[in-house]
Amino acid sequence: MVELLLLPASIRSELPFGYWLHLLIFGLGIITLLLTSVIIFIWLERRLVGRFQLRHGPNRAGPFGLLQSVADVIKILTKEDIIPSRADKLVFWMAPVIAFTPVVLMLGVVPVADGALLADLNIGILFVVAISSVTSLGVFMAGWSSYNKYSLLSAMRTVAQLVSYEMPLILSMVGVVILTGSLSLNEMVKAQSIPFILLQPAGFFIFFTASLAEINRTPFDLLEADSELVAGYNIEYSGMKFATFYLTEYCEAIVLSTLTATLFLGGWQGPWLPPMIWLLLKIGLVFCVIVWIRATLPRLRIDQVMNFAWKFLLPLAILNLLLTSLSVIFWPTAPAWASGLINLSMLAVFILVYSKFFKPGGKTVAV
Amino acid sequence: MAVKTEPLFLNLGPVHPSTHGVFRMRALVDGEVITDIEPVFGYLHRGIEKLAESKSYRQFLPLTDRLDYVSSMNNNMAYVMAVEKLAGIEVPQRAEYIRVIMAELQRIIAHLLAIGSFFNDMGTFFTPFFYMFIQKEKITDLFEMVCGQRLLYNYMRFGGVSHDLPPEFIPALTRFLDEMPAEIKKYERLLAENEIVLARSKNVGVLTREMAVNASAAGPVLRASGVDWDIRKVDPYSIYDRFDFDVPTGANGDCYDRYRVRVEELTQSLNIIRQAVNGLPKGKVLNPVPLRFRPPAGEVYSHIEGNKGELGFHVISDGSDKPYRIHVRAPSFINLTALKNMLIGWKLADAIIIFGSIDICLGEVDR
Amino acid sequence: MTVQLEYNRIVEALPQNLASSVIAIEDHGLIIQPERLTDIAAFLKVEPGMELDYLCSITGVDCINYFEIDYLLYSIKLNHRCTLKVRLADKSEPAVPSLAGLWLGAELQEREIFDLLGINFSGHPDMKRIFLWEGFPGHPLRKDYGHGC
Amino acid sequence: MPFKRYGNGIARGMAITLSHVVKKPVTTQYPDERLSTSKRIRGTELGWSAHECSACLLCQDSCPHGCIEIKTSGCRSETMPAPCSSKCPANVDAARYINLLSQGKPGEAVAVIRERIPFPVVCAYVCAHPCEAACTRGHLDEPIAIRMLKRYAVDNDNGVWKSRTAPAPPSGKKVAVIGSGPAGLTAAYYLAKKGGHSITVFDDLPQPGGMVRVGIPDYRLPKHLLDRDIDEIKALGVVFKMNTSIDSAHELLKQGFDAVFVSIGAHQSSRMKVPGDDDPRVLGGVEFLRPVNSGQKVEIGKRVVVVGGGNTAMDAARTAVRLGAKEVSIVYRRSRTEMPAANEEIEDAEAEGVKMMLLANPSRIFDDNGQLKVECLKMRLGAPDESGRRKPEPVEGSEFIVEVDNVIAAIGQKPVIPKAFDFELEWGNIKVGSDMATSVPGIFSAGDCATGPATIIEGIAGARTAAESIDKFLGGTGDISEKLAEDQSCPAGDNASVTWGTRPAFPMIDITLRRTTFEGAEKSWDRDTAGFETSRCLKCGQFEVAHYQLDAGRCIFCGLCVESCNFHALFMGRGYERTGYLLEETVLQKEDLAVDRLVTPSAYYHTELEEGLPAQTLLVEGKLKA
Repeated sequence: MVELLLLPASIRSELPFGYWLHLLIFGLGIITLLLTSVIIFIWLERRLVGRFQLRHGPNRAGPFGLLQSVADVIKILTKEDIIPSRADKLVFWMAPVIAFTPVVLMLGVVPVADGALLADLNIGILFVVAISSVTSLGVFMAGWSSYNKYSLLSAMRTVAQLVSYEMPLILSMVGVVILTGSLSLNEMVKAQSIPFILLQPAGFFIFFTASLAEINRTPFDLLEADSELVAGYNIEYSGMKFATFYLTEYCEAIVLSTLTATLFLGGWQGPWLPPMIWLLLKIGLVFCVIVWIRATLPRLRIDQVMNFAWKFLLPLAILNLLLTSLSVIFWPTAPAWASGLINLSMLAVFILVYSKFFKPGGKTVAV
Repeated sequence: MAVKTEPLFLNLGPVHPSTHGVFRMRALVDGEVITDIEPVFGYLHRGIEKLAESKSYRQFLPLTDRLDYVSSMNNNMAYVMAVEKLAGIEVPQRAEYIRVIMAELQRIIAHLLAIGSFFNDMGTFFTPFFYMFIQKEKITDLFEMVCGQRLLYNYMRFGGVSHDLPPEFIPALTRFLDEMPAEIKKYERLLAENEIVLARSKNVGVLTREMAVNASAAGPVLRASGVDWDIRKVDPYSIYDRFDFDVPTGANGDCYDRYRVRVEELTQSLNIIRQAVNGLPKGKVLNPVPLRFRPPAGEVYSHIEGNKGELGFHVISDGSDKPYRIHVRAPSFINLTALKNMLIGWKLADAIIIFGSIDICLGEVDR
Repeated sequence: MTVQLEYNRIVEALPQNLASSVIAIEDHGLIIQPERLTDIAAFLKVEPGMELDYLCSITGVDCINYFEIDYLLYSIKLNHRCTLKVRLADKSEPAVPSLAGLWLGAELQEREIFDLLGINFSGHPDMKRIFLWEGFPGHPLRKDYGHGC
Repeated sequence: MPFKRYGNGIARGMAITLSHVVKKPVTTQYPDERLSTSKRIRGTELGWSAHECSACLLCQDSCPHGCIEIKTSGCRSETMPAPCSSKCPANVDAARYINLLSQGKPGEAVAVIRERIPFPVVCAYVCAHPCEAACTRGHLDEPIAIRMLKRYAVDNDNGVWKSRTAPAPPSGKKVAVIGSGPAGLTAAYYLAKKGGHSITVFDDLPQPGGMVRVGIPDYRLPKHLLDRDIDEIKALGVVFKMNTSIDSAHELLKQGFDAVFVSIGAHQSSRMKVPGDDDPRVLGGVEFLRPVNSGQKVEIGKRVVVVGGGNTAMDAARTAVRLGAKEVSIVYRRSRTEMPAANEEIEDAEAEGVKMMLLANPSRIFDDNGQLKVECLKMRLGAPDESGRRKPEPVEGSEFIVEVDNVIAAIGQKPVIPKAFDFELEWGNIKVGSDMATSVPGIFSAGDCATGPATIIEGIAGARTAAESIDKFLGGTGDISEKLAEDQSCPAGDNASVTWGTRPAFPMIDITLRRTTFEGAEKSWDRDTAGFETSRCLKCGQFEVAHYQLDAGRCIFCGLCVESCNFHALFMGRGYERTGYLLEETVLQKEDLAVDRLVTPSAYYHTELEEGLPAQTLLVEGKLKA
């Protein structure tokens, strides 16, 4: 199976029913991989957060508590499925599906090895950007249809936040596109003899921060802010539907980690080990950083989140784009260290300038 | 074009992760902004003041534990001091020192919990809370050593304390005192200067000096507003006049100052405990008083600096073996007076941390 | 130490029209006429030398023949305290002027006394029950309520 | 106060969390591990011992939630002395006579007292009542007024005990008793009655009674009441040789007495040992009281200072008031709570106008142009010493001068033992063994001369022991016990709950009369008051506990019941989180508690509990340390 996955697409397509076989193998592979890795990553997150907090984390079910997530899945599947009587039932039903599907689709354009991917779209990155926005629709539907004030507030926050952070996210991707000269993810990975994080540190920073907001992770986890909105948009969900949302969240985290690894960390590239292992390691690393941030930082307030997106990340992303374009046009032969340094110093200067205007706290609104 | 809007009634509590018990706020929100708020009390009302009238002075002792259940020692102390003042009971010197040690340890516990849950309200995923809880557990172990209980200690008695310190206590306490300053430094470095914390809590929920005094605020809330008013200093009770310590005060009266005042008070409490341990005399710890003694008719108001503010017991005796009336000046309750003024105009997320920074205990609010 | 203000001094400092409303001086407080409570408190709050600007605690007591309300006042600046007491002989419809206009801190405490003792504070912005629900029969801290437990 | 600045913001915080990944995780301990780590004084188990429970109901009363239910059934099968009788030096069974009094039988009650002492009347009026200090009710609110109940009994005595006893046949042995105080007469009484020996009592005072006669003023014990008790002894044929001074006990042995009992008391006041205490206007306490009580006319000045805080000081002060002194003050170096005198004595003295000058001590007495002056130093209570009692320390430069006409030093007495007695002494007292034998065979001693100044009841108790020893020495059985009264009864439902109420006041005669005459100051209770007082008795050790139940569903393990138990019948186990709240599981018999679940006894505030626990529980110490 694994060998089949790693075969170049050209060989596979020569097999009988090659096209359908390819789709079947990769479709099954992605879903299996995603679902199992969600289980493992949930376990990983809980263990890791535990260690950050000087705890053990789950350690009773199975070796090292590995079966804890399995037990949770069984528990959650056997829970009663409750629908609030005044909920908009159709939307309530559809929301989890709409939220979950695009996340799986995004993985279709990510290569696990050279050419080993479901569909090597030449507009791969555009596909990712386009499809990822659909998730927020599902979240909004869930929050709106639940007929709950907390989830409504959460839904409103979702829309505001996700729309705002799409901008810097896409603009930071454009920097990579300019460097690669292609929209295909496979080409991007292949272009990274030096990982783009070194060439585009500012771009990485913007992408990573914005993706934290996209996947609702600390410090931008406003829509499920448990201390304010109790559980956010999924407050009225239970049973399998809740599980789907839970799954969506973790899949999003994994997908965004994968994209980060692909765009900035060199994807499957790496010496000695097989490419797929490299990719998995990099995904794991990014995920650990996300967990680390979650274990440390408090969350921002909604207006601060918006300010951060529009007044900090967006200008920075535009500046980054400008600088990258200029350097590609006027100094295409620049050595890697020079362009990396220029990018980094731009980031530093921008943060320094911005911090001059940083005012803690907030203002009351006259009522 | 004017958008037709409508204010939203949001019911925070009584079952909500951030209301620290069963407090309830009926908030009127305009989007995220709170335009009006009405605190609703009474979900934990047990009529303790009425119960006192049907119990002997001694039988009421365990009930004082249940006022502010994270500061049983302080409640015990305030009550026994009031009754001792009423009946003219003398307390052995050793018992006075033990009481001070216990009261200050209890203050550390309560402040650690206050700070930890303040950060939780702000959105950190339990990390500071767990760091503080580990230290809190160590103090709880110390308490368990002296009185056998871990939450509701019922340790103090009229005329002293119920048990003498076991021989293991002082070495264990010294060990704790040695490691605690480094721990406090750790908490501070973890989040005290964190930009997000500053952004969330500085200049948020400002309680001006005039308003704090006018609203009868007490304890850290009052001191954060810049009023140098600590009962331990201005009206030294027990043996507090023998110790050298500072009264930390804030300047702005915002959430950040309230949090920092508590942290500084941890250090001061450690200071007091260290001095008390060094000066701990030998001798008996209890001047026995009859179980159903009859204080002379009269009334007395006795107060201590509880961890949430001035904790006073107004005990009125008619010369019988049961108190005629006991009124508790509950700092948690009275500190909530200014809540409405502090919240209006702030966003929902601010409301949570402003409420958290006041640090109430519902057992004491509703009594 | 927080010094107990001498009640004679207070009475001397009060202007003539207020001093006449002092009923008695007891060990535990200055007993004044309920009608003049607000005036006296407002006077003591700002009078130099008194400046009792902090309302610490309000206790309501059912003394069988009358209700008594004790107001404990501090001066943060001068570090002294005094207790004002009013006695309400009318047990059927007890009422006393509210201090909530002077001190915000009186608001919740007066509501508590209203709830548990049934004393009405006239002029209070939001006089309703606080711990018990609307429609709760009786006022528990009254001595004639129930028979204990 | 500005807050400390740390800087570094987010980066520092991230570094700290990262550094914790490699640290050893902290975890809560599970119950089994916990058992061996931390001692638990109060756990979730209540232990109860039927063997030690006296059914006094204190635990039931102290429970804030009323979770404890005790049911009794009839009289206790194994005897358990109530603290009032076990703390009485002579072991007078106070619990039993209070029980009989409550049934309206004062005659029987006197008989119970008579079983142990021959001075029921004296003790009823002036006993120092150590029983009341031990009374379990005193632990609850105020002790039962045992002495006052005794007084009610003797005032209403019908002499029923006389018909239940008969003197022993003559043994032919002769015993000399030197000193006719309570100790001497007690020995004489028992030796004559139970041993059948012929007794001769010698005393250099004109009338028998010793210190009781010459030391205790009439207003406390009218002399005719003392004679009531002494008449019973005289009726046994004891020969009294008054006004006879004995120089040597050895002489008496040579004169043909088979044994000698020495109880010459402590009749000399200690001196103050300050400059000027040899002034003739400075009197000793007992030297002042003796002539007054012997009926002589004594002059006393207008202003009198009494030094000391004991009962003698109170007697001297109150006597001085009655003799016409206008201003009587007591100077005592500690505070009032430390005064050794009985509290009611102090209160009576104050009521009669005696002033208390506490925390003061005379430093010098001098004559200023014929005016006697006392210079006193103010004292303060210093740091507590090892015993926890705060030591008085003089305050420098706090001297003040009191003008007086007389000073009475009532700071203690000591015995005067003639040289020719030739006994081994100890602290100035006659050295006696536990059987009250002196260093000379055949000579026994008890009372104040053997113990130092003490109470009547202690003298009587010592004399009882001596009487047993003398009887054995003379070849008798040494058994002086008697059974004169019926047993107590334990009606069902009698011990359902504690009777509420304070101790009734002691009736006194009019205060002006008290200040001028030596008439008995205190009056007897009437029947109803005495009846009420008997109902306050908790009847500890009287009932058999049939049923002890804890409502564990409501118990909050505050530990108040355990602390209130005077008999160590209750204790907390240190079990952790027991799953079931079945009654049978939570109230355990002491023996049922596994050894390792018991607390170390030292952790209790009752330090004496260590002795009270069965031997097996002491193993705990070793196990916990391991």
